[in-house]
Amino acid sequence: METLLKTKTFADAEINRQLTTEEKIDLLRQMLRIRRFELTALKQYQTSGQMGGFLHLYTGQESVAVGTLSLCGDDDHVIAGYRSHGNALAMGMSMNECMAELFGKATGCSKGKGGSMHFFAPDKNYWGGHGIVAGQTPLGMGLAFALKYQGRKGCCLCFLGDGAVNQGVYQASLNLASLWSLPVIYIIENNQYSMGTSLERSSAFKNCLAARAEGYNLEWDRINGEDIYEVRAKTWTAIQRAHNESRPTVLEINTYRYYGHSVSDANTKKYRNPEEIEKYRKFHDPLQLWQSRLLAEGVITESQIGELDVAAQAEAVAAVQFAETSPLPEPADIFSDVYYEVDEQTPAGRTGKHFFNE
Amino acid sequence: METLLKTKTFADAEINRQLTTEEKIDLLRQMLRIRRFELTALKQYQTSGQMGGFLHLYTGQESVAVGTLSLCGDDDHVIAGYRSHGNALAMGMSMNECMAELFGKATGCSKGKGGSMHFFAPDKNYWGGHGIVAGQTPLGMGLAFALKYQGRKGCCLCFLGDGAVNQGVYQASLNLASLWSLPVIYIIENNQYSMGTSLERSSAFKNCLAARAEGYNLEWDRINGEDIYEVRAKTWTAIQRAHNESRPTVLEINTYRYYGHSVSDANTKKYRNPEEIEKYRKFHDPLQLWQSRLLAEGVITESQIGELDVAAQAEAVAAVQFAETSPLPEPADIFSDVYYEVDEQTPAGRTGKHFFNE
Amino acid sequence: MPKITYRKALNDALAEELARDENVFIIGEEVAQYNGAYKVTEGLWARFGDKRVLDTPITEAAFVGLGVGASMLGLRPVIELMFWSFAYVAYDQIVNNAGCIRYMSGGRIHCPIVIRGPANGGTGVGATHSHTPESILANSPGVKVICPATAYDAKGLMKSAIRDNDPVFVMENTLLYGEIWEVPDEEYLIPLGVADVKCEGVDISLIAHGRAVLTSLKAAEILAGEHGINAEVVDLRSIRPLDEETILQSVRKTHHAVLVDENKPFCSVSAQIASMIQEKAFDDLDAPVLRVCSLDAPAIYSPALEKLQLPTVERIVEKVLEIL
Amino acid sequence: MPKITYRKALNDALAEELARDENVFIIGEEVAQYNGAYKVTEGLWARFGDKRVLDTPITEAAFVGLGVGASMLGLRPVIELMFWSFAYVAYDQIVNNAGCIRYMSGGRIHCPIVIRGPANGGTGVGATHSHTPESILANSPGVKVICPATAYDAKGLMKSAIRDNDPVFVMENTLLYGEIWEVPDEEYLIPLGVADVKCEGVDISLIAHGRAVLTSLKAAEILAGEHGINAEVVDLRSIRPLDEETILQSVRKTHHAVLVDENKPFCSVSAQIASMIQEKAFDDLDAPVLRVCSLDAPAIYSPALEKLQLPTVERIVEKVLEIL
Ligand SMILES: Cc1ncc(C[n+]2csc(CCOP(=O)(O)OP(=O)(O)O)c2C)c(N)n1
Ligand SMILES: Cc1ncc(C[n+]2csc(CCOP(=O)(O)OP(=O)(O)O)c2C)c(N)n1
Ligand SMILES: [Mg+2]
Ligand SMILES: [Mg+2]
Repeated sequence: METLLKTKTFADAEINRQLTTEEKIDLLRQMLRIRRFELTALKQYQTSGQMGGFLHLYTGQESVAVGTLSLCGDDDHVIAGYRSHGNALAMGMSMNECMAELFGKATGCSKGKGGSMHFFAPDKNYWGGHGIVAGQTPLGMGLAFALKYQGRKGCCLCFLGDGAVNQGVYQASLNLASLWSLPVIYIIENNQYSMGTSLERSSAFKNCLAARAEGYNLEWDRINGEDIYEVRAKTWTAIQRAHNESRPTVLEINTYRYYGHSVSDANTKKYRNPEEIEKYRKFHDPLQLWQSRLLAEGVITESQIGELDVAAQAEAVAAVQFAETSPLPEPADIFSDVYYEVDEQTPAGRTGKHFFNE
Repeated sequence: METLLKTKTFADAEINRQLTTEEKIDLLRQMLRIRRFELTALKQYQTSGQMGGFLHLYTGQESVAVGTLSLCGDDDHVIAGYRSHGNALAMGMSMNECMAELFGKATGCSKGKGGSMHFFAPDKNYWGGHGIVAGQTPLGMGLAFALKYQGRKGCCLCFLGDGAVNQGVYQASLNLASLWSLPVIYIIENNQYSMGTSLERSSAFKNCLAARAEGYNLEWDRINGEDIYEVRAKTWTAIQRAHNESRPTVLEINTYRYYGHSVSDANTKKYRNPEEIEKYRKFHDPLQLWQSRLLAEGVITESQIGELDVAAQAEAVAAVQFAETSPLPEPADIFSDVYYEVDEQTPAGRTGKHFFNE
Repeated sequence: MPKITYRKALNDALAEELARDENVFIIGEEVAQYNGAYKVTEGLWARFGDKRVLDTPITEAAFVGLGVGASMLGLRPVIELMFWSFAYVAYDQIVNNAGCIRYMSGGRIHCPIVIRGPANGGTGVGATHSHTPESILANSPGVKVICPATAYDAKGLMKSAIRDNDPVFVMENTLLYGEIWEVPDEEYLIPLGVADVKCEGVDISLIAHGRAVLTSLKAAEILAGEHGINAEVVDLRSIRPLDEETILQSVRKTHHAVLVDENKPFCSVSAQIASMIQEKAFDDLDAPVLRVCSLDAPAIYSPALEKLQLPTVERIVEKVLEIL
Repeated sequence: MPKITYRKALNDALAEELARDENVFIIGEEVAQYNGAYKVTEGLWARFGDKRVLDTPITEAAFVGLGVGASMLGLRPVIELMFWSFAYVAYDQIVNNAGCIRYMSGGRIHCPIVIRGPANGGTGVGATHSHTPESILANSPGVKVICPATAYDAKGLMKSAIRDNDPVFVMENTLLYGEIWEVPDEEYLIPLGVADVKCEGVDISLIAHGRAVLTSLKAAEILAGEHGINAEVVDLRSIRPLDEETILQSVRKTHHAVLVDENKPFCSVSAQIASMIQEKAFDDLDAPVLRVCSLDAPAIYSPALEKLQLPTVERIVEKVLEIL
């Protein structure tokens, strides 16, 4: 595990030296919660018969969400793609509302209307969960625009995948974000695959994906995602740049997903050889690495780790219980949350016909 | 006119040294034809009452179309945006069919159906004329793809403006062109404005627009467009790369448009100061520069130049005559050229209802 | 009452709402320093400055998406598309982001944006620039679509659109920008979802939206003058929400309807309305509901022919005579 | 006759056309090495190789545009959209480039492309992934749109689509990929623009396309079994070109029609057809033409509720009983 040694320098970064013991442990807690949530969701997907559609698991990438989002202040906002349960939980969403959403229940964060790809918690500065690849990238810029417009000191962290970087709207957004100096940070979670397509088969680039930012006169950096210290140190630089200079940054964080693209990805061991997956699980697992680190630092004991894990697992199990026993939306609910004005029964909402089945 | 001196080296480029006297004169002839066509079209727009919509003049940019397209071999193809009369004429289209198109006549290159932005001559390897900014950029890549697929030695020159480079589909096309190694050459005609917006107000970049190609691992170059020798020399390198290595290139050619964005651009002297326009007309006019050059080389005489200009003007006047006396399309023609199968009255074209007014 | 152009009415609406609510801002290509390609935003940049009126690069997907994102934090963007035809470059942002985000978030987000610009044929700009996407956009529940036909309506509807808390798409018309109507000085609003009977009649209902309303009014004159037919002209004004009651009332009175629509016919707004009328006023109809749409081909450039491609007075009169 | 899945029928059609014409090639996300997200292209890369079956990056606008460009030089691209919902990212390429280029070039160019992929709700993938854009695309003259409901139709129509010289958009359905029908071994083609009476009847015409045809067939059984109503089920198969004759013949026989449509109702395919029927068979109708569409909201995720959002057998039966 030489990685840990190599990144000693990031442990010394100011933003990491400030971490209290409790905060360090909390980083582990969050990562464990994400992992347990995802594994539990997977099991439920396969057995409960109550989930539909896709389930894009975040396992293997936990340090990215937890590391970056641990830096968010009161007015920092987050938006992501569809592999985003990790972001959702790290932003403070409860397992209950997330699991219930997967079950399509009325108690879900989106009342069962969004599903796995569309978790939202605006009250916690979390703006989704977006299913169209790169569709969130101009929206993230819009959040940043609003912060600047309103004179608020904050930024938007906008996550996207390595496969999303070729979608035109992302690149168009880089230009506008740079031109208008918007406090947005694009975080490319480079897990090396977009579905069954390896990075090399989807992108032409020199150096790395983030380096395309050069062409838009943007700052960028590349991060070894397995090390939460490095994630935090470099992301913090970008956040400072956004807060103080209102300048955007592109970060590329190398990471890996352990499972298939979605649960139905039967090919996951065809386009990646099992040794590759094994290597990551064994030598680059962000949870393992962080645990070892905390042990080495003497910040935590083995048994404390065990307790955290048990607690995370218990929380996930309770969330399943919550989801199972929650009610489904009513058929009439199909027609709510379409129009604000209709929902609020304002004069505008009561004027003219909005729905056309009859 | 120190430009000419500076670019001595391009006169010596192999591809330029090969030019015969007649070929050099022909470059001037083509530029004069474009200029005369455009000025005549402008006058007709203002006086004939028969043209509609937009008219984006190419005056000032003649050396770009003429220089680049003078290099096209039998299987090199061209596609462009909406400021493309210059490309059309340089690809061998007749003034008659072009002027008639502007008049909306049945004898127009597109039978009066396309208009100023939509000239086409597939038989001359000219694929339009496209009105949606950057809409032609993936199509150009498709032409290049087809050439490669069919094992033909050729390439596609795809023109776009400096304002078009931020449109997502262009950037997405750069990635795919590089990834698939397609023989396409993107030629950015950088006339420094997109409508009333200067380059700096529309694009964030380092170095220049073409340099964004770096991010896609693509070759690129920058060209002083007023010098046709430089245009030819550097474009030839790109064409060779396309022909021999099937690799794409991005070229940025600096140039200038003398008139407004379109005829109705009343602001043209507001967003650019008149001195700037004057400076270009006086010191950087590609026709003037090329004429001086040819005179200096002893290739042509003043009176020969005058004759060429008179001929070009006469051709344009005759084209107006042709357009004026040509018939309009018939009302029934509105319904032809919608479906190939219907036009050809194949079984497919005779099956089911295709049009829904009745 | 003062008479002003459709353009000025829109400009006044924008200026009033910019002044009223500092969350309102305008973005689009050439809207600021250039005063708008069609001068609808004239003077607004000078008056409200860089913060409130912003020129964008040519990158509709990015700036429409930016607007959606900004609206989530409480801003009220008014986004100009130089032509509604360019919406096709930002279609995902319009339908999925603006149109679905409220639903997918279970109502936790709303998206108070306005997208506006001209959507019409008839100006010799060819097929790519002459789309009329009101039908295809109004197909999506979650969005609102309005098509003002007069300066008065344009101003009152635009102001309501900006204050509305759902995404509203305002389809203007370059052929109308320079036309003049009476518009009061006092502030007024026109609610979305209320049709307007532009001319009363008893023999037949001509139902239209946008510029087709004006063509219908001309047809009504000819019907009255030359054929003794007393036509009622119903202006939908708002496509979604739709004022079905006013349509049905008219048809129940006249027992005949011809729909006039600058859309291409297949699945157009008039198809929806014809379908609705026959369903809800079946027994009131003395004849089939007929439609006059644009001739069913991409927009032809040739200026002379393009005039014939849009619904003409002659075609309307002819259709009416088919059933009366 | 051998029984195969809808998926296999499509796969066979693609394989046969790839083998028949070397200008045919397939591009799309995951179509080659991964064998297709829904396995429609299974085995084609292995059999036809890198030149004929190509994986693309996630960049629909670029590769649809590439297909259009390539078709202009005589190739015949078959472009997979993993979901038709992703068409919105390439909408300009689809409508303006594919749909208008023939017209704007005065017929000097044609564009023989096929764009295919699933377009349906009902699989718990939420609003952004459940669009059914047949209505909005068929609004554009210049394009063709087909919606096969069975394996037999899927194969025959797909082969015709690939041989057609105009842009054809094939809307498949993920809920049908695994369903089985009889499909002959011998080659056959089904022309575009010919509807199919899937079940004859005399009391009412159920007119549908895509999976709604199967729902209608089930409704017809219940109508026969429980209500003594003998329903005819007309499968449009092709939306544009449209077989109006078969529709009208059926309605002239039954005098009643209920249209079933997985589109959202506003300006949907069924609106067009209802409008057409009342226009052309006004005197044959004994009751208004009614419609059963998806419930008019973005697609809900909740799997239990999504089933109710699509047209159900119950809703069809209910509508029929309203007019019979
Ligand atoms: C516009 C669009 N095209 C295609 C898809 C289907 N799709 C969903 S995720 C995905 C792969 C994305 O890969 P990447 O960006 O690397 O993210 P990761 O899944 O690795 O997190 C694809 C092709 C989509 N949702 N949207
Ligand atoms: C998608 C789209 N957006 C906007 C326009 C309107 N428009 C036409 S040309 C143009 C400016 C383009 O500038 P540039 O690319 O520099 O080309 P130039 O006119 O200088 O040749 C604009 C905004 C359009 N045609 N298409
Ligand atoms: Mg990835
Ligand atoms: Mg320019």
